[in-house]
Amino acid sequence: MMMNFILSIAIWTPISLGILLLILQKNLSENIIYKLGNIFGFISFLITIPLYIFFDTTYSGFQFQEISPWISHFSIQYHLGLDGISLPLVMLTSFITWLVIFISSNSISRSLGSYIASFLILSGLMIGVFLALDAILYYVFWEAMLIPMFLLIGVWGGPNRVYATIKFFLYTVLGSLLMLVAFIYLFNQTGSFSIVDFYTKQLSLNAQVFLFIAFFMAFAVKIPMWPVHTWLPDAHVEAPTGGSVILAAIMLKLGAYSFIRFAMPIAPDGLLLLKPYLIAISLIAIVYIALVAIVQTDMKKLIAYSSISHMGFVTLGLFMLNPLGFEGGYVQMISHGFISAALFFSIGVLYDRMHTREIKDYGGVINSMPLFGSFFVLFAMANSGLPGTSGFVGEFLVILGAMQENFWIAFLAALTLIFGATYSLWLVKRIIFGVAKYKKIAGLIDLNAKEFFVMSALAGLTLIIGIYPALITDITNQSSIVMLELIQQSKI
Amino acid sequence: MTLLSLYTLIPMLPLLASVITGLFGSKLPKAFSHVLPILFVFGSFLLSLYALYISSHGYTFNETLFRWLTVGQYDLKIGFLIDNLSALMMVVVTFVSLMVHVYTIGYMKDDPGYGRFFSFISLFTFAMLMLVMSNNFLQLFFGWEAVGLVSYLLIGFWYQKPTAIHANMKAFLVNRVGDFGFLLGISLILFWFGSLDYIDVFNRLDALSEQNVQMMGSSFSLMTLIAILLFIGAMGKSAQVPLHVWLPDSMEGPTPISALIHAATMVTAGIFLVARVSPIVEFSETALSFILIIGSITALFMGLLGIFQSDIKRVIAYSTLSQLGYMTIALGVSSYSLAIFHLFTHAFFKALLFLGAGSVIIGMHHEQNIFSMGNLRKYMPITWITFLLATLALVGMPFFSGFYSKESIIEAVKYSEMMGSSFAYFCAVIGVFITSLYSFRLYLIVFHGNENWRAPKSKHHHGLGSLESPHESTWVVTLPLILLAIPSVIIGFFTITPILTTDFLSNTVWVRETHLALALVVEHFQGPVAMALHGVLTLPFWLMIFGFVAAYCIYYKKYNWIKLPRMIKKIMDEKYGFDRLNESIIAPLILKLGRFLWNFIDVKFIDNGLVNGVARLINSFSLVTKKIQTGYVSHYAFGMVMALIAFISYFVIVWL
Amino acid sequence: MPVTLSHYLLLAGILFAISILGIFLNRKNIILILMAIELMLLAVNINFIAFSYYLGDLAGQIFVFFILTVAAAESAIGLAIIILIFRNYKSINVADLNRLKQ
Amino acid sequence: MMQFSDYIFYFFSSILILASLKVITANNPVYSALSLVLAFFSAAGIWLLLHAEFLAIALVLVYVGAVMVLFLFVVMMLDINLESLKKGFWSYFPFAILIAGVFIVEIYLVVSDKFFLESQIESFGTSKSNTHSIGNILYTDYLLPFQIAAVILLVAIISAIALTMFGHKSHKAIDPKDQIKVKRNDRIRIVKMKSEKR
Repeated sequence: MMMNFILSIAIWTPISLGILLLILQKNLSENIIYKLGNIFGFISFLITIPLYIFFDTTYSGFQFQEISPWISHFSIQYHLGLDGISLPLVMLTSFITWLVIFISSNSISRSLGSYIASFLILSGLMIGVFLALDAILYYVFWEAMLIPMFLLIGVWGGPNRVYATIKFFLYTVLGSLLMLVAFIYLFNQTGSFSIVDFYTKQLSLNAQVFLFIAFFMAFAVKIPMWPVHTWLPDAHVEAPTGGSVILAAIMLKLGAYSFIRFAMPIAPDGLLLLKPYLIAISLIAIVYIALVAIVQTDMKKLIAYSSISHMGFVTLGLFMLNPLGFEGGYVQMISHGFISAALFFSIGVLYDRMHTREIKDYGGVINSMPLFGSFFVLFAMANSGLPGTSGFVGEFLVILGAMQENFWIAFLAALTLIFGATYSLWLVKRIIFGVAKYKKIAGLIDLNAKEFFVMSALAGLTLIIGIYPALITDITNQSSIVMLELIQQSKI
Repeated sequence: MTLLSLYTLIPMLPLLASVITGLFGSKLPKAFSHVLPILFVFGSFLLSLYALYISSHGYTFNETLFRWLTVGQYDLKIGFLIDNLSALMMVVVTFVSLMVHVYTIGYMKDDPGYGRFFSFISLFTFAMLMLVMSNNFLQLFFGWEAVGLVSYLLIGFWYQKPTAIHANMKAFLVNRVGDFGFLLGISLILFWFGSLDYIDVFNRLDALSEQNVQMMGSSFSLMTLIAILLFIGAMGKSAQVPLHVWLPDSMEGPTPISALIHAATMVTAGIFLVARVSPIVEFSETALSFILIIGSITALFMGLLGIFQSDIKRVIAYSTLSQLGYMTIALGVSSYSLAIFHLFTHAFFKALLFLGAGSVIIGMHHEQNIFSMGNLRKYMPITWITFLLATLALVGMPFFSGFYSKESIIEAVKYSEMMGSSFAYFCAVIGVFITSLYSFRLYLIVFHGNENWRAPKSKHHHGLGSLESPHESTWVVTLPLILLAIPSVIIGFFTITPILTTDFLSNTVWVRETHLALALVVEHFQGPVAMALHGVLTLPFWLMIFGFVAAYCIYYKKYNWIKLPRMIKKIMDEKYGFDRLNESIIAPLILKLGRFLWNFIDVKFIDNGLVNGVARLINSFSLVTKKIQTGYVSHYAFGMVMALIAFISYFVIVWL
Repeated sequence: MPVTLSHYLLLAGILFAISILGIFLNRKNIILILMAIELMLLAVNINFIAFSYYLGDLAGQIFVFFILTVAAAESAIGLAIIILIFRNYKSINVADLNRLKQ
Repeated sequence: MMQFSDYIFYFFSSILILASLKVITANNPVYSALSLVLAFFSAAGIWLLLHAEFLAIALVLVYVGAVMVLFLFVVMMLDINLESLKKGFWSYFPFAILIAGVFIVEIYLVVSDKFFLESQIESFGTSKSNTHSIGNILYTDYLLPFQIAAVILLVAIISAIALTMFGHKSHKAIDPKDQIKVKRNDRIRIVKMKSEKR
């Protein structure tokens, strides 16, 4: 019985718990709110574990499907389903959300309850995006997700938060409206909003190109791809630590996921036509953004740019349309979820202590924070794609995939080995190593138990996936094969 | 216990030691930090000996440990290939590592990062073992980067030293440039061969050996492309020109790791790699010539720089570069077994030199300038003797281990008909003189002559006071010196016969029939004693003696009859300008490019121009439309009327 | 010339043009503007009735009926507002009624 | 061939145009309002020609009788500064005339089309009076709009009253609510003082 609604439970539990917390928070003390929120976050994480346990890796279609009519006049259904492509992302979402809530009490002093509740609701909505199989249901989740994120940056953000939130919001909304247009067009063509129906619909080449461009506008902003990436550094800089973590670890993945779920299988011929441009844009993101990252003076901006560069790898892998690239892009998504989360956590740890993000205000942190320093070096190395960490797997597979396409694509993509290492290690050198530059740094306190727990959890996952990536690829393998077949069939 | 689990234990033991020491080292007694790693590394040394024993009896072990991942038709796996080549490397790695572990007890005695250091060197042992034991390119790359990581951590071990943290970043980045080529090579291999396992790749070689690839309108031989890309990786790790710049700087790290990583093991990974992929390299004359020329340049010119250094470790570092150049020359003339042989002997005597230098540095209280030393043989007899032995091995004194390997390489170059081999021969022979010159220079200045540390010091200075005297190091330091001195002297004598005459290595490396150099060396070989006796009559021996005499005259007797032109001195001080090129041209250029892209394209063009530009456009448009909104009803009415008239006019004109 | 539909329409057009003219000329006097609007409505009504007659459809007259109703309501409220304005500003000059703009 | 009714049409139309010209040009709003009355009268005459007897009568009764009188009341009641209102009257005159002229010419061009010249008349059914036939459809087909119109009128009445009545204190009665809420302290204040010395 429970198994039939397992997906709904995964979506609605965090949302309802978040609302519950919003209601309860007035009468409770900060401490109890934190504990309660923590428990709620953990419950929300726990309920996604059965998805993993009962998931059938040999079956390539959608599992645990739920269908019930919602707005029958437009044949809109409440249709959920899980496949190998969405499962790791769902797990990632609930896990990272829990970590964010777990560490929230460190940096947030103002209305903690609403803060935690925002994350819970956000997490439910994001899981909804990953599970929705009806375009309108998906669209509702997709747009609703903006609200908590908007609040998170706008309420708990930094001094320039208003500019950042508006930029974030407008950028995203602009794209998603075009997506809605695409959905309506598809509805007119198929008479249904079901994604599965979209997959099988024959479309003319022109229609496919326009559809792809419409989807592209929506998803490219979210990923973000060059040149619509400029909202991300601003949003990151202004967002509170938790917001940055969720933004980098999960929200960016929504764009890439949606490419896999919508744009690529619905308009495969359009994709083929645009493929050279998409690859070019991805390569620009990889090389150009890495160069920009090198010269950043603000830690968070640096990591933000490095995120964009890594997401360039995701898109490069996906648009290459070969199994290596596809899996590589996907693993890169998951791995980036851990690594960028960890790096933003690390910056949060420093920011809570020093209240500055300028690189020049740091130096020799390892003298007073050896534990933190070790973790930071590990994550920086993972960020630069060191084998044995998850960061390597994705980049490696994508470069292998790129070589199947063209030597020079692989050549440019592999430049990240150099540039990625440059910005990561230079950051480490300037922040972690050296003599303690200021008195304040010498007096820093090392990680507390909570921070240590979060860091080691992320470090463990980074290493495990790096050493045994089959954990992820075995889940996704069947689904990605099917998806690639779908993409390779012409639909004209 | 199966052989697989036994072999798995070899790298796992140091890893375990590293993890335990790293995590709990600070909470447990200090002795724990060194006992556990030493025991574990000793364990894997014994197991490596066993592996060598098994493989030398002709059993090549090749099994998969686990499946890394599956993508499409590709199965990427982790596994071990233990043949003579890897078993030999394992023995070298674990033996030198064991020596360095023991030595470290003395060297790092008072360092606050004692446990951390042991954790790192054990981790390094693990990574290096993974590299050499791998049976596929993926795991090779893992080990490759992992040793790079540990090297990074260890060069920057004294993280408060600005030069150290600069050097470690430089080392990692320069290595990354090499890895860049390596990775491209690997992906080419996967694309054309469909697998990353050595065996699969080598089995499919024949079908693809004539394959050409189209690039930029012209076609290249696939084998050349792959071989050169892989060799670029090797150039990074093995510090060949122009990717050598990190190695001298890496001397900022503690001396034991200079011995372990930057002399004996990690830097030879590139040599190992090329020997491992010899079947691929053999198919490309171009690649071999390329390797040969790069090796020759490194061997000669890096040796030259050694003469002008004043830091004891840097002299040895340049010597290492030069010796790596010799190994690369051997690779270039397809004498892979000679390269491995030199690697093998070099590991012992170079580690010994470094450890000896470390012992001197301890004795001198962390003074590294050779001109502040002198006459140390009086105070540090064991160090002196072992250092002398290592120096003799290095310069190629007959009967010493270095003689056999180096002499064979020079022989091989002489016989080779590879393009560029005459240049290589010239470099190799002159290199002997240079090697002898800088080695004896170092030896004479440090162990003979005046006791320079007694001179009054002008500025604040660490090191000995003028009234103190250096003293011999403790047994944990000298024991490894002695243990390393033994193979440094004799190992060449005993191993040259099996290496040259039996198929000890020739069943793992593969040489084309047309590449005759090695075969000719083998043909002329008549046993180690004869070779040594014959060696006395050859040009290299006399060049070596000449080098010694020159060093003796210039640096001991201080006959100053050669005035170097200013120009040359400057070039030498600048180290041919590689550092200057990197640090004042390439790095600023990249930074400038990054700033340009950020400030002009990202901030100005996209953000200010497009994003805020749209906002501004809307704003200014509304400013214009705001003017229309006067608030007077009559104006609106006027607008309506005008529109009405316009519409009617349109209607009248068009339809009537 | 016998009277046809177009005569009525032209009459209505002239009436409409005159009221537009009136609005322009008396653009300050709100009462006159209201009157001009009444004239406009009258012009429209003439159109409706003429069409209704010539097309034989009573719907036009019904429409005029409703327009009359609404126009009556409009002028009643309009005048009430004018009274209020005059009470508060002591003027009915349109140029003075710019409180919202300030 | 001109008929008698055509003459009547020309007669009424000329009065209508002249009267409306007077409306917009008169110096005194009172004259304007009176001219408007005249314009409505002649329009009613024209409507009679078009067999719209009910509406013609309604126009006279409702408009001339009620609305226009209301206009007159207001105009006369308000003490308007005519000088300021008349200012700038002639400044746009040429332009406005031009526009009006263009408009009229265009309307002429449009309505002089052949289509409009065809004077096809279809009787509404002569058996019933105009009032009867209007009532017939007004209470059947247009019942709902009719009721809405009634409501609109009601609303107009109420709002006209509300606008002029409230927000403007015209009576002196006390609000009972305030009377009940009053406290002692609002009414009386006890002041303590030191007794003055004589």
